[in-house]
Amino acid sequence: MSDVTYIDAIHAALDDALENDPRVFLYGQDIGKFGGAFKATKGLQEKYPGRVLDAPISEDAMAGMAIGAAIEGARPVLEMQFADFSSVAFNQIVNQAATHFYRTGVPIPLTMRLPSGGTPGSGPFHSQSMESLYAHYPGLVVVTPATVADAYSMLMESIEMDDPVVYCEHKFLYRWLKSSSYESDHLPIGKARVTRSGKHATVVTYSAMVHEAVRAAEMLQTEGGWEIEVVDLRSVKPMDTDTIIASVARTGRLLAVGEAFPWGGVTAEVVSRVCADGFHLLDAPPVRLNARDTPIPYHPKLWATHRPTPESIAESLRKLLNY
Amino acid sequence: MSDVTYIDAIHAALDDALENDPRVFLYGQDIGKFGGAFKATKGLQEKYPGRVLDAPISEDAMAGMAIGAAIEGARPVLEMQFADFSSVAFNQIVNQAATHFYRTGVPIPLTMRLPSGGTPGSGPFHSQSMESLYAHYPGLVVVTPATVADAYSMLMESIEMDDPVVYCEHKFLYRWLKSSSYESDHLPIGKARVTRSGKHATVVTYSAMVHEAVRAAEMLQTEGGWEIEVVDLRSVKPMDTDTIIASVARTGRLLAVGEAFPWGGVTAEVVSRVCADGFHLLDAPPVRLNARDTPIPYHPKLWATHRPTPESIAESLRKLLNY
Amino acid sequence: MDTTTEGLEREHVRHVFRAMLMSRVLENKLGSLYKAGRIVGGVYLGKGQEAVSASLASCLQKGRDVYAPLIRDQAGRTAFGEEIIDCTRTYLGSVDGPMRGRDGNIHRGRPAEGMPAMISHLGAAISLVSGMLLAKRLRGDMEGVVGATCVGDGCTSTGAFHEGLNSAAVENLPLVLTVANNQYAYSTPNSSQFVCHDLVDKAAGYGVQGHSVDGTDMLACIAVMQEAVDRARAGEGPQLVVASMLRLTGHGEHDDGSYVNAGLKSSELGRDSLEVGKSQMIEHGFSDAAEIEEWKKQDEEAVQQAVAISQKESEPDPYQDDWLAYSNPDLQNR
Amino acid sequence: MDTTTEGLEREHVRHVFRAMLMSRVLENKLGSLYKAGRIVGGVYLGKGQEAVSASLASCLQKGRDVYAPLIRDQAGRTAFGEEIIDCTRTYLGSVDGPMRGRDGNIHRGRPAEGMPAMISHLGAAISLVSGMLLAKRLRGDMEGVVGATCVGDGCTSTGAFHEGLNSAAVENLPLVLTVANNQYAYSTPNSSQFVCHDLVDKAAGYGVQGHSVDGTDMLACIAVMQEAVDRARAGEGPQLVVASMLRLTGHGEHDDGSYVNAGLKSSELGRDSLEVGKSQMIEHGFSDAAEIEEWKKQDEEAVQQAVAISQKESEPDPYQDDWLAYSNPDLQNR
Ligand SMILES: Cc1ncc(C[n+]2csc(CCOP(=O)(O)OP(=O)(O)O)c2C)c(N)n1
Ligand SMILES: Cc1ncc(C[n+]2csc(CCOP(=O)(O)OP(=O)(O)O)c2C)c(N)n1
Ligand SMILES: [Mg+2]
Ligand SMILES: [Mg+2]
Repeated sequence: MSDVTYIDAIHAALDDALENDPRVFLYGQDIGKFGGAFKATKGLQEKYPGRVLDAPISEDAMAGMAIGAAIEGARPVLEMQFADFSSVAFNQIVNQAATHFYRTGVPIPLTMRLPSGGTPGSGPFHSQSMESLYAHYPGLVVVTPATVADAYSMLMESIEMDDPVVYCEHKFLYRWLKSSSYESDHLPIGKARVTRSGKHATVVTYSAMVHEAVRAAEMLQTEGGWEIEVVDLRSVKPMDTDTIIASVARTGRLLAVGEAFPWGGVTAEVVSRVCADGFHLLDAPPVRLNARDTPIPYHPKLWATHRPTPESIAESLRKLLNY
Repeated sequence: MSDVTYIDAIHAALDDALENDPRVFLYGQDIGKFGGAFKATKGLQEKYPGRVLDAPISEDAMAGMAIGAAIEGARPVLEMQFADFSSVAFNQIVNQAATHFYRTGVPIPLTMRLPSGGTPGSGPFHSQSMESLYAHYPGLVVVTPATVADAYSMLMESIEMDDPVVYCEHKFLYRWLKSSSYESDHLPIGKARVTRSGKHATVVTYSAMVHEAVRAAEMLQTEGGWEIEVVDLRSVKPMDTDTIIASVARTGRLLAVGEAFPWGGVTAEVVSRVCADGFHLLDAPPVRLNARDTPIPYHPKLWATHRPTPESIAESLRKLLNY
Repeated sequence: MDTTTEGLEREHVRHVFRAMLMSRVLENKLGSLYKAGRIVGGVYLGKGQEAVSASLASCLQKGRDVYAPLIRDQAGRTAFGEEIIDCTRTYLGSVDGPMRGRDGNIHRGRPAEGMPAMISHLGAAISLVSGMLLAKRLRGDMEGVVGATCVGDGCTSTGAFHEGLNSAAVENLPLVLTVANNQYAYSTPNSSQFVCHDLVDKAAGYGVQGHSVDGTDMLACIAVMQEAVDRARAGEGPQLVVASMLRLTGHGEHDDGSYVNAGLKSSELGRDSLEVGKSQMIEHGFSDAAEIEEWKKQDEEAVQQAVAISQKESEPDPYQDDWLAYSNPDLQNR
Repeated sequence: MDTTTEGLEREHVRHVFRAMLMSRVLENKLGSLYKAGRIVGGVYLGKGQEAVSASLASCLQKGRDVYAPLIRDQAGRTAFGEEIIDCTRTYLGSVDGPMRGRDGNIHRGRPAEGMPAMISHLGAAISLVSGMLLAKRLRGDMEGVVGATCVGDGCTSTGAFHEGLNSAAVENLPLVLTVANNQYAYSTPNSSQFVCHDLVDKAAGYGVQGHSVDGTDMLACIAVMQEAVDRARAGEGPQLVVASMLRLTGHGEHDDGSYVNAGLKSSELGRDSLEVGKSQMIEHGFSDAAEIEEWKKQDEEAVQQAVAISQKESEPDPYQDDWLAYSNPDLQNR
């Protein structure tokens, strides 16, 4: 296979899931003939007639429809045009989908795709990272693939799961991230991956920030021979505490990095877990690096310093290493 | 003044705010002649004609209306019938209210009252604690009064603030919590309070859990002479890191307690801040105690063990003290 | 009234009335148990709305159709085939109820049997039912299927109502959406909820068929519901039925409903559909007073028995409960 | 066409047409800057919808009324009195624009001057404008005030549309809600968005007055908008105006709109409202070809100048920006 991108992987997974399982169908705005705002579903309506449905601009009803279909045993894959618009579907997701199995014993095999994260010029309403909101609610699985192979395998696995999955796909990676194939190491959802091994400090992160963290690690390698381990969470709920703690056991130092807003969220959860179970392993205070405490700015100049960058991650690591 | 309850304090604050400032008005379902589901607005429509408006069952529009009114300089106080229903208004709150000042320079002096938290028999959709969701979004202030005096003074202060405030009032405290007056120590929003001083461990908590934590502290006092300090956050965004760290400096041990779901949220934020800034003060791993990782059950027998209790807090403290 | 009986099947009418009667008997019992402090959670009753509720559900077939009851649909639940014990177990906090103590009372459901378990957020079931229908269509299992739910006047103000009905219309789904216009949403009168002339005027805006009916008139309700369900079954798409009546009780049993307008109470809207139904049963020879009295006795006994069984059963035990929010236990607490 | 000019004031018509023309000139420039890679963010144009947009805003008075433009409302912005430089500064990423680089392009606004800054979530402005009107009423400042916004056909499917319009109707607010029915929402044709016969059929369901107009006919638009705004001002409550036309461009400049039905393009709906307006100006003696040509030149110069100024200005500097999400800086980063 020649170069495949992250969005290709998503497209291929949708194609294969439709092919493999007649219960799978896709629902979302402009996903039919048009192939979706990001072309994740291009050609699929023609290939699978009647199974790729265009939705009205009704995120609440879209989610409700998908949940109802899931109750009946279908495997809906719901596309939000942007993660940010899932705020309109929020009630259905956290109150209807998340609680259903607990209340009734009937699972909701729903996958909701959220095109997430910032890109230059997208602004406050087309850039959000909403994983922490959904992960807060019991009953939801929240995954955040960072690689082409994970984009494929985790989407396949999400669709196969009986529980509702919020699949956060990063828009910045769509066409930027390339690989030679979708072939993965077959890690299941719930397992983190050590993307880069090291011994001086651990960066725990996920989604697009994995790549920024690796760059920061490379900078520090060049700069001072520091060996930074990078752990890719892959899924934020469930969160693979064991792999994180094992890494901190090797390095003694933790930096949790995320692109979301700084109050609460994934990085706070990571730090809290490490402190509860791996406190004795820490040689320095565990720290966090998130986006700034403002909405996501539209101008690329502002945006580029709103989120963590290789430079700001490296700077945080320097402080951590010098503690 | 004879016995006043937490809900009396809310009522009095609304009354006084309407009296003091002609820009204040109330908007919500059944809040007019009926006085609201919890009677927080009883008699106010008669007293302030035209300024206490019944809303249709349209939480999204209710929030949008209140935001629009705030843009025009009014000071709306929006009542959600239950916090849980704010999920329908979620988009307007986090995307319209929270971002407005940053984007335009025009502040949104909106107060949204969320009757929050569990009571026996209320079930998954009338018991939620949503402070962490709102606190995640930059631009919002999120307050969680635990006492009668705070219920009054923080509501007054919320209404006076130019920035949007999510005022989480705990339903369990409404009639259960009594005091001789609303008179407070005049701590401003943004300052935590040491509710009970101690030297062996710090419990950082907020809202109804302050009272459960104090009970747990009393149990441990009786049981082993342990002196447990209880810090009431009062507001979760802004969070008063200084007061928390000062307490941990005295005790060396931290337990963060919350009634919300266990993934992320206030307690993770507390632990992360203490670790970042007060790591060297800690004599034991900082720990959290939250509700269980399921929706909030309706049956009182299940509910009573879903949230933290004095017993479970005491048990967490025992482990912490014995570390 | 002769025209209204035309086309109505005797067994159908008797089925509706029996469900209405059973509902009233059961709800009266729930009301007294509530006053006696024996109920876990809140009590919301359908008094006055039995005709609408039962007639809608009576046109559905359990095992094939979908019925999503809301808070005032005890009569519809019974007509659809829910067992009385499912109700008493839930209200009395038995762990053997369909929600095992995890959710309460009006929220009970059996989604695997075509009866979803409502969440509190008004309007949320409309798209959910539509989705269930969509799935049936996708798997080729749609022949003659109908999905129905009943909401209140207040619910028509929700975005969920709007998005749900519109989406169902776009997909031409066999959804029967009934609005029980009982003139109030909690304490809020219709005048603060909407200003359209008649709620059925909304139908045209969605491109769906609208039906109006006097919700206190049992036979009229049966006729209209049957028509709406038949049309949906025949592929004519969503049907909006607006039935008018008064809520003959507080919003919940904690509420005395003292804000309800006295003029409305004494108007035609304030008629008790059960009383009207009883007269119609007798007048049109569907039953007679003695048989109805006998039914009532049977119902009282059945309710008494269900209550007795439920009260003897265990409460949920937090130390026995599996506390699983995921069907895959490996996902729990992680 | 004589009847349509009745009651139209010469200056009003000229004002509308000039705004339409300026909008087209400006948007053409934005389009070429986009192609040249000079624009920061996305470009969404109002080509074809100028008549609806400008005629609505032309009936409003800045400083008193509220006007909430949406993504295809350059003409309305200009008619309402927004300066061209506000536009070019935002698109070209100048820190001196009204949003200081924090939000982009079509999201710009000046809420303190009665022009809210839209968020992306469709329908969200309807209740916002209503709230602004409510506040004016509460402080006794409502006399003759109107609030207006324009949404698309796709937006009518949102819960926010429904809740917003219904709430405004219940409060009898002077809201003019215009639907620019351009037949598509992004790639989605109306047939997948709604199945009502005509969007104006929704009016009755909200109890508001409905108006229909050919959105390609400038004079008809002016007449209808003036009537709707007058009625709202007179206290008759919300007005729903449905204007039909075709989007004469892609959804955004990144989109070629190749999915748009060819038959529609060649139908009356596909007429260019600016061309129609030009003929009407000349035919009815509101202007002549020479004057229009002169206006166009002036506009081109003004746009060129605004672009030149904006391009010389600084980009936002993250190290100078105060990064404040709160008006009270003490609340920041805490
Ligand atoms: C989204 C939402 N907002 C508020 C509530 C609180 N609430 C429960 S029932 C009710 C009134 C419902 O009125 P209506 O729809 O007319 O039904 P009725 O009670 O009259 O049968 C309200 C406001 C809710 N359940 N959901
Ligand atoms: C709630 C919400 N969902 C999805 C979108 C993405 N989106 C932006 S514009 C658009 C199409 C809008 O169509 P329409 O309302 O007809 O306006 P038009 O673009 O035709 O002027 C969509 C789906 C959005 N902005 N908001
Ligand atoms: Mg009602
Ligand atoms: Mg459109």
